[in-house]
Amino acid sequence: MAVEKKYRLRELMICAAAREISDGDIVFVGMRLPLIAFVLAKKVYAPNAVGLFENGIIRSTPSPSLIYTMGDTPNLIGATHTGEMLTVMAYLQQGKVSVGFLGGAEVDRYGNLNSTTVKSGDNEIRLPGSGGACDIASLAKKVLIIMSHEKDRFVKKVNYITSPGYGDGGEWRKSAGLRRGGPAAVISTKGIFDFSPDGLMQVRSIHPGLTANEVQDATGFDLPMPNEVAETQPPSEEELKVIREYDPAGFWTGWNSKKRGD
Amino acid sequence: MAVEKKYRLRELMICAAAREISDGDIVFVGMRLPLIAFVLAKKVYAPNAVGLFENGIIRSTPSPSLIYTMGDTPNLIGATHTGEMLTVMAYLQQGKVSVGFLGGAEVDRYGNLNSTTVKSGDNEIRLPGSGGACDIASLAKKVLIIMSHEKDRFVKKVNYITSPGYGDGGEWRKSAGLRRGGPAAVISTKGIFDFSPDGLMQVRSIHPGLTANEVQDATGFDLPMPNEVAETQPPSEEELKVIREYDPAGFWTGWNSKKRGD
Amino acid sequence: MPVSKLISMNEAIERYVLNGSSVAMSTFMEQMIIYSAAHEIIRQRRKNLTLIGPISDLLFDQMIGAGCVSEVKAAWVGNVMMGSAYQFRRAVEEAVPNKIKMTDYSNLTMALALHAGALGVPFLPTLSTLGSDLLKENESLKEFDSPVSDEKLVAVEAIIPDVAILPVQRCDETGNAHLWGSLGVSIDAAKASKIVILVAEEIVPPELISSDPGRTLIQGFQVSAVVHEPWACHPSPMQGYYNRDDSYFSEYHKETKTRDDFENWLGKWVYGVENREHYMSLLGEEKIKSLKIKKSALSVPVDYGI
Amino acid sequence: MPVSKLISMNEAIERYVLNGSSVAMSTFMEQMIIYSAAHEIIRQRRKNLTLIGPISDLLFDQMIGAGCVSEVKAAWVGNVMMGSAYQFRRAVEEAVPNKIKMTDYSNLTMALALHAGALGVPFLPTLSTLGSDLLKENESLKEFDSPVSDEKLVAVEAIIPDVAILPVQRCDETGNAHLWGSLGVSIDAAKASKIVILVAEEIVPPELISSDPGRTLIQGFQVSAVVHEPWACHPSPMQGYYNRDDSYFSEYHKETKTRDDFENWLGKWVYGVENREHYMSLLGEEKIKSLKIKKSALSVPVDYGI
Repeated sequence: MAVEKKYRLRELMICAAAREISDGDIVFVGMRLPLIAFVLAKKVYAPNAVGLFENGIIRSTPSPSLIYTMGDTPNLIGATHTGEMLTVMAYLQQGKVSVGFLGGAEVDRYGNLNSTTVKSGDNEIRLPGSGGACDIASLAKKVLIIMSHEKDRFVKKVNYITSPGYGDGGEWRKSAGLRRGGPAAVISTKGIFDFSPDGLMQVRSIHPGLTANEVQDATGFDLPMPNEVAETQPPSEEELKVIREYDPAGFWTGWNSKKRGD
Repeated sequence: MAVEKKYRLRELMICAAAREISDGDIVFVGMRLPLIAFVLAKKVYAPNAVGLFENGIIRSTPSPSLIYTMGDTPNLIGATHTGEMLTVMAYLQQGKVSVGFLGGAEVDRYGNLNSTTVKSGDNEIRLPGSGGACDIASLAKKVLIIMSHEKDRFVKKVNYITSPGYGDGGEWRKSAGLRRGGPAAVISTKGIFDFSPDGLMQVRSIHPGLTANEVQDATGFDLPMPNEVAETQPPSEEELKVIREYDPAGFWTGWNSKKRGD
Repeated sequence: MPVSKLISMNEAIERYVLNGSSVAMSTFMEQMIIYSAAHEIIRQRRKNLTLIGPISDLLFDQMIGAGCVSEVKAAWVGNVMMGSAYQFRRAVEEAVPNKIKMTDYSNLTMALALHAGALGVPFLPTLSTLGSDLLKENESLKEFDSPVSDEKLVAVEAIIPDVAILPVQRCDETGNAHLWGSLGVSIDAAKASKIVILVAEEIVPPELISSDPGRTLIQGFQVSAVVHEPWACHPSPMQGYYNRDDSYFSEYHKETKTRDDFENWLGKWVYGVENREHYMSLLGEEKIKSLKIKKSALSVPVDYGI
Repeated sequence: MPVSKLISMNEAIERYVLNGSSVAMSTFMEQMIIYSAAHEIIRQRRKNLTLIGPISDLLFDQMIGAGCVSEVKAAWVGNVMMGSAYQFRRAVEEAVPNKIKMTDYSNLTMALALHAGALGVPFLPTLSTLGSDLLKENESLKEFDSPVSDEKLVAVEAIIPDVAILPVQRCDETGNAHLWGSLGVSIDAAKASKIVILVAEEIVPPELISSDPGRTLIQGFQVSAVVHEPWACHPSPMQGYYNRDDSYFSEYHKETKTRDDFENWLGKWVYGVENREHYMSLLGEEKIKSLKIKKSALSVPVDYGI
């Protein structure tokens, strides 16, 4: 427990995400935490992983310096390929992408995601929209969801299905015509969750320092909980070193900001 | 008549083809005679014409030296674009191509072309096939057919429709689903032919030195003939100069070979 | 000799972007976003535009806030670094400054809609969006049965924009253009659109362009107008010329939260500006210097020799 | 460190081209036709191959004559400069040396079949081939009604070749490749195929390739094997390296008219040859010198700097 309190929640989430990437995987890299998860995976777990960026960039190495958007100039330096969006989207549609990362404003118990429009009382709040999220949810072999864990974001039923998870469970994906995929895990600010064969979200592990009740209280639906709940493995020294070297100012992780505790 | 007997039939045909290209046209350039027709048109009639080659080359200037196939290295020098076949085929499918040139082993009275398989007695002779011919016949705004004029090549009905003309006439193209195009003219070794509103081949002009009867005798179907048949305009000095400068050895035109009279 | 297509941005917008036009912009995604054209469109007070692009970053937000837009066909509208964009939200949620219709695409379906236009077919099939609410609500996405297999597919209807406005690193005066970096859906947008306006960082001799015909991803015969305007994409980056102005995005986020704030911003950075040269002088030499690329990274040439 | 994929042509064919495989070759059209691979396939006496490619020039003729082929899916099989190719004719007309099934495509429908494979969809729509006998006789072309408009269209079924064998000008040891010139359908063939074998004129350091990621049209992660074999495409040209051996095509036409003549030709130029190096020594230094490019024409670099 030497590193306890020495890491930020976002760093823990990055580590959890990176550990889901296997060597040789073709990864659809999103911005923010998944970007750093890809860097971490490349350096520690999956040296031969390939990263696809939806603007048309393919990388076999992390970008030489931190980027704020995937279109930032350092993201082209040393790239394997730079070109059209359809080139990378075609690999996704072919089924060659092992892992894609998604976030959203709302997730429901079946792993459906909403990043389009949410209700706030009588009002509707317009969010930016799908981007490539719906495509990744439809076409990647495996989807990892990264979310802030709050009661009004972990909801019974999403207001709008931007990115289909398991629909309303069972054989829903197949009957909708989706050939593969679905969410494999949710990495939230409170724990890691996976899905039952019926497509229902369940607890895999809870982050250090939290109780099962606290997690359930922050969730808008019943979370199946094993009798003995595992604790999420905290970041190792090696993992933290890689993360902090890549984002020294803590722009994405906040690790060296004054405000602690996310 | 100063240049009479001073040109080859193929040179006359090249001139007739070149005169069908208007300035600014986007031309689907085939090999052999159409290649030189494009060069001639660029230099004399249509300085802003653009040439598309189906291997993925786009040229706004003729190639600096004679080529034997469109993939020859000089065809890339000074090219406007070199890349994928689909790039040029897409322009064709969009309807941006003004003129495409076609040949074939057989043509029938409705301008249907066969370059796939012909009957010879009881046997079937296999020809190389469509290449891009079927696409040009389906998709160009206007098709020009260049053929050697023989009785067993100008036939009542082609053995196989490789490149659709007017089918069996009337509204056939429309009912087949073809949105545009069709053959505008046939430039043969004996004359120039166009098509009636019903899609039937008819005489426009006969090459110098030939009679209407000679042309009809070399044709496997009745050719509607006007009372007074025009004579094809022979090549001008300027036209011949351009042709011979581009193909000085007469590889495609045979102009300086010992054997005369095609 | 081919005729030069060089005209000013003012003239290009006046001639080709009309009230009611559908315009493909921001087709490169996060790089090479053509802000200078957006600002000129705002200054010329165009109305009822339909904006087309997968991801707009702030460009759509500015045009929507200025009242130029009645419809958006896009996959994502916001501030890529900061999240929400306030003018877009206000237009959708409160019809301020006017109501807009938002038609939601995913990135792939937007790419395919333009690819269909580029290929000259009425639609292209995809396996994406099945089971999603995009499929339910976007009328240009339609479920159908595959004619060659026992599968459900989605038909993405072709989009043929009236105009595409595309920044390029370099081109000749007739619009044969070299461009490189992440291209997003720009090449298909150029092919699909009825009118193409190029905005070039550099105008170069035709011989330079034809030294590498494999890089001429947009060909002159597709192009109606060429505008020569360096730094036209600030604050977004242009590979090989200038980097992203990161602080702009967080400042814009703060400075345009309320409608009044946005109007002030618009007065200062758009209406109060004559043209791109004037804009660059307001930006200031120090800022420009800080964004300019510091270190060249030239491609190793290839040989087209014979 | 990524693992090198360099192996010999002999090994690549032995490992990846099996009896019954479907193989995409000649995808560049008239340039960069991979004769060395065809000859190695003939030497290893593969049977029942399905050959896929829009236009084959003489490569398909040689493989058909050698008895390696049971099916051809193509738009054009012949001698581009001279017309007919005799082995192809003999196989179709007289089943010599064996019967082959010929499935006729047009260039566009072949391009779309591979593009569909590359895009991961079961088919792509086209406006071409309507009313033709290709549509009637090729079962992979199917008329259907557009789901978004009142139009007839043709569905071109996806082709997913077992193997694509593709020459490239230069690549690194893991298969990140720069290629230029007329590319035909090669990029889609690489994406659509299950196995990709690259045959490189030059093996270069990864840094050279990544100096121009826009030219890396085939990416290493798609590639199973890299063969280093200069002049692998003779007698067809490779832009920037060697020109077309025009006389070869007329001589082959004369020398392979009868079956006996072809067998002699095969003995001399394929069975009597050990590998590409041996072939080049038979070709002779003078010929090689005459075909080698005489004058470089280097592309003007672009800047990826930051």
